[in-house]
Amino acid sequence: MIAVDKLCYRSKLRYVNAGEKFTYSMLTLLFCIVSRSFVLSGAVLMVNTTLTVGKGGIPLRRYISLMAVPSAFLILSTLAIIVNISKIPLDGYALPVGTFFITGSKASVLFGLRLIVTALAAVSCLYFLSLNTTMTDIMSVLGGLRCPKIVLELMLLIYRYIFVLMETASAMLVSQKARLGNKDLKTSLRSFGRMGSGLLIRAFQRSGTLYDAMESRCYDGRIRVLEEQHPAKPSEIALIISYELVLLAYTVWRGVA
Amino acid sequence: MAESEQVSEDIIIEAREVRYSYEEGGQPSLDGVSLKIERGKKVAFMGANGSGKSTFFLCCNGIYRPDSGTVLVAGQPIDYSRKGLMAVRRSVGLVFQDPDNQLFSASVYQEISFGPMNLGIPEDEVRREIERVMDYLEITPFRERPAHALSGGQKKQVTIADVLVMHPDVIILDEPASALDAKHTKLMNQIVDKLAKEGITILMATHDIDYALEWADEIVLMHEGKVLLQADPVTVCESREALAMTNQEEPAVLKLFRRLVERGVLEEGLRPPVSFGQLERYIAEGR
Amino acid sequence: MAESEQVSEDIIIEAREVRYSYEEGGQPSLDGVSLKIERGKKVAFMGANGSGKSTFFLCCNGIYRPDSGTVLVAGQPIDYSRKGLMAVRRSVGLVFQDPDNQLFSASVYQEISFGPMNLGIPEDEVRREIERVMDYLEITPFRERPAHALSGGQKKQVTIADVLVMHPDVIILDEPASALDAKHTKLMNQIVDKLAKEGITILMATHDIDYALEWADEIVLMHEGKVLLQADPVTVCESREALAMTNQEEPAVLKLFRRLVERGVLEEGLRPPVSFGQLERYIAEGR
Amino acid sequence: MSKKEKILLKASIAFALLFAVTPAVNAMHIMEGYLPPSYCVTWGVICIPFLAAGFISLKKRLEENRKSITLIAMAGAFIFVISSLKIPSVTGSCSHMTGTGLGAILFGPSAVSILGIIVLLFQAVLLAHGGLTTLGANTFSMAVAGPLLSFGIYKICSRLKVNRKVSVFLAACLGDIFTYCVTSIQLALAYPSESGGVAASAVKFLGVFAPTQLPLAVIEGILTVVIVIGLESY
Repeated sequence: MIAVDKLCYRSKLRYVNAGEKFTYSMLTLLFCIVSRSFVLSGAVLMVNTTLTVGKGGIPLRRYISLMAVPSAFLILSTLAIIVNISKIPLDGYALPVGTFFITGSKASVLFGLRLIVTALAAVSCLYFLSLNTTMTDIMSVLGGLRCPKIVLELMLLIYRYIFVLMETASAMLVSQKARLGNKDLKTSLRSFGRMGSGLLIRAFQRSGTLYDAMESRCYDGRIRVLEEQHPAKPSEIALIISYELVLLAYTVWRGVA
Repeated sequence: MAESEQVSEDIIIEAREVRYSYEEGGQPSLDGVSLKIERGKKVAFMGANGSGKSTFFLCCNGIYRPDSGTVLVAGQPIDYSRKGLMAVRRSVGLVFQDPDNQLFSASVYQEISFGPMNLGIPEDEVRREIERVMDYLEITPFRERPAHALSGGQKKQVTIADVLVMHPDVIILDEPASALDAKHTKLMNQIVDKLAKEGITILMATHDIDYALEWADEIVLMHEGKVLLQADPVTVCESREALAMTNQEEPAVLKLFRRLVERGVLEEGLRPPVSFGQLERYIAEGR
Repeated sequence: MAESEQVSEDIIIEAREVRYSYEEGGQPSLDGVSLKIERGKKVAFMGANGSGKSTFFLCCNGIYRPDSGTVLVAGQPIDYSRKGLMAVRRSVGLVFQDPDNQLFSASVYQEISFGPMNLGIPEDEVRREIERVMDYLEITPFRERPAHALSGGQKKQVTIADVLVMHPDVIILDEPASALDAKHTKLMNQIVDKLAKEGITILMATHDIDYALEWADEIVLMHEGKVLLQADPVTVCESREALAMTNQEEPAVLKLFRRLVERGVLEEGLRPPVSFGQLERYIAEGR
Repeated sequence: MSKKEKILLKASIAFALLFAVTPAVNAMHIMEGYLPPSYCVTWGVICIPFLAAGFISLKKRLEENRKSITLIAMAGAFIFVISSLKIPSVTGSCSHMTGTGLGAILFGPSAVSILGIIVLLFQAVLLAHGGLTTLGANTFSMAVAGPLLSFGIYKICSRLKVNRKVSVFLAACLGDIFTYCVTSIQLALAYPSESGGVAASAVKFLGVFAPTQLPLAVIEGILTVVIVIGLESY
């Protein structure tokens, strides 16, 4: 139902220690946005693609289509950055429109391109995490990072019930469709809205039964659960540290230069 | 040539090599389904969960569009334009297994009016139709209650009303008796019989082989996205290999009949009984 | 006096005039339920939806507190203090009808660990127990999958594991086979038999009277918040008035048996059969 | 309308066409890696008081009634689902509700801040809508600013006895537009224009997103009305 979620359970890197994967992706992400360099971002993009597609076994076509998810935002925002409307043409390009120019400087075009590469590299870090780590594992890492317990418990329940409600919602939409509920825009909007209220009512009904079910297993206001453990491997840790050190060195060197 | 055309006029639903996967390149949910359903028949669809019954049903009224192959309704390939779909969905009504996934309105009345209102039928007529269908399906006693406060069986009645009010040629029921109590199972069976008598073609998914044997004109046995067997109930229920493949038990009545024949209590060559009443006569008379 | 005390030691669950309404002053859901369940028995609860089965189950482990009357577990009235409830809930495990209302975690492992962790059992031991129960209930092949990717039958297996891992004395199953296909119904029945063999008392709500007749040691027939009849399956199934009142059909095997006796094919005075196998022997031998 | 604005309008129509061919539209979540580190941190810090307030009210609610944990979780799952489903749209492109107004009206702005950050985290990880480094900025626009405005409008309207449908519509629609304005300003602050600075940049961002966001805001308003009114009939 949710492509990323489905794929991550099949990833060959799924059982690599979640803490390792989390640290790796977060540090790499950090260096990407701090350094904003073509070289570093390009390298990160390549390494992450290799890891996720090559090692993790996520099909390349799926990976590319997932990478395209934020493309609308990326294109529009970057255009907004590199396109100016001014009376004076800038040094990058300039299209005269009446007495004005649609124009941009070389520096800003370069800046925009760098931003695109940086953002894509950053997205690849996010995907490395989410395509190879299950949400349950990510939550247990957050638990280790002292995320408040109530928030974690809510996350645990929300994650589970996203799928239950999603199934109900799509079934309701199908059943509306089967009764011509998508005849025109007006009908579609009304159908969608009514599905929304029906769904919420159903969700609230479920919440009561769920609580009873938890109580009947001795729930006392605190969700305590165990995870399966996948211990970190020293060799992997060493590899991650050296990789991140290289990124750090490059970032510092560029900052100084 | 002329003959085949004549026959096809009586075929209300036909599938030709229908293939469908939920994910591109994923495991096919329907893996080349071909079958023909004659108008006015009562057809039971059997097979394990995940064998493709529900997916096939959703192809029958154009909710899913096959990756390849064709579905024909009343001899015409489904036209997937907006207008074409409207026509198909009007003619093929779908009742879902879990009423909670079908009912979304606050009131029973509102719920039933949804379909006909979308058909653009004048309000007066819709009102009349709703009254008629509520009466017909014995919904009137609880019509004032909010939909979420109904019992499972009552919800089921409403889901059928939802569809029936649109005057479909075909009604597809996905496990209508699952999770119902004895009273509502009986009522549901009565309703289904009533519909069948009016000449509506009924496709029903069920796990209850005893019921299918007695009720159906034909059983379609599905297995891993394919039609394993389509035949009259007795033939299907006697194909023990096919049943074993789909993890289906032999119907109790046939099993007892077979054992009695094996033991020599009943003669060989008798027509297999579809109900215990029939078996009882055999035993009483064959004594 | 001494005798009644001795007997009561074998009574694992007892209800005395239990009354419960969901709304204060509203229609009572339980209207004076009194019954005794002996330790180690397999008890089927039957009756229409809304007859009070599920409400009664929720009273058995203290989720609902009766408005009046008493529920006793292992001879002790339920103590509704925090500590008392923990003890009762440990001893009486509840498996809900819809697994989506019971499974709160996406991970099967987390889900099963919930109960024992609440009991304060040391982590190592919990882990060992989880492995044991996963193996016992054949969950291991799909243990790595998230709850939302499990089939209905698999979810059901996990809900039973949830409860079994706490080593309950009683397991209450609310319609365990509803909406399952043939394969999973069979598996569920096997699991239930396995549990019963270990001496766990099993209370099961079911609408399948044929199954109840064959499986149960005792049937409790509920009607409008009361116990209409509690007796061995044959007695209940032969009480045609009680069955009619609760809209229950007579089991197919008993109906055929009765008809054959009436027609004189079988002698009178035979012990009513609970399975077709038994009936078959009667017919073959009585020939 | 000045000439500059006219050109801007034309340009944005051109962008919109380009936009119509892109597969998924989740334009109002700032994507992963798009903000400089200092802005990521700043927006995160700005959210803290709101999140803390939400956290405290949540905790209080749970202490009063433990049973509300599953209820609140269902509300969170509901917001996620309703905002991740494709909604019917005019252009045929696929777009989503933000759910900010709906959440604020149904559950109040304080609960929505915590639920909002959880939902945004799930959206980032599971759908790549938004990102982890931009979580702070997105939380501010979608889980704090938008819901607060929606809730304010809703309260003011009900005090002024405005028709319910109208007040729900205004709350959701304006909440959505406000979210989009805040996001544009967040982007403009990080990327001021070479000619004209932050203000000019904000106009540009508002311009490029307007063709999709304005119709979407209207649709969001309509859907929220249908849902809220629908709930009242239960």
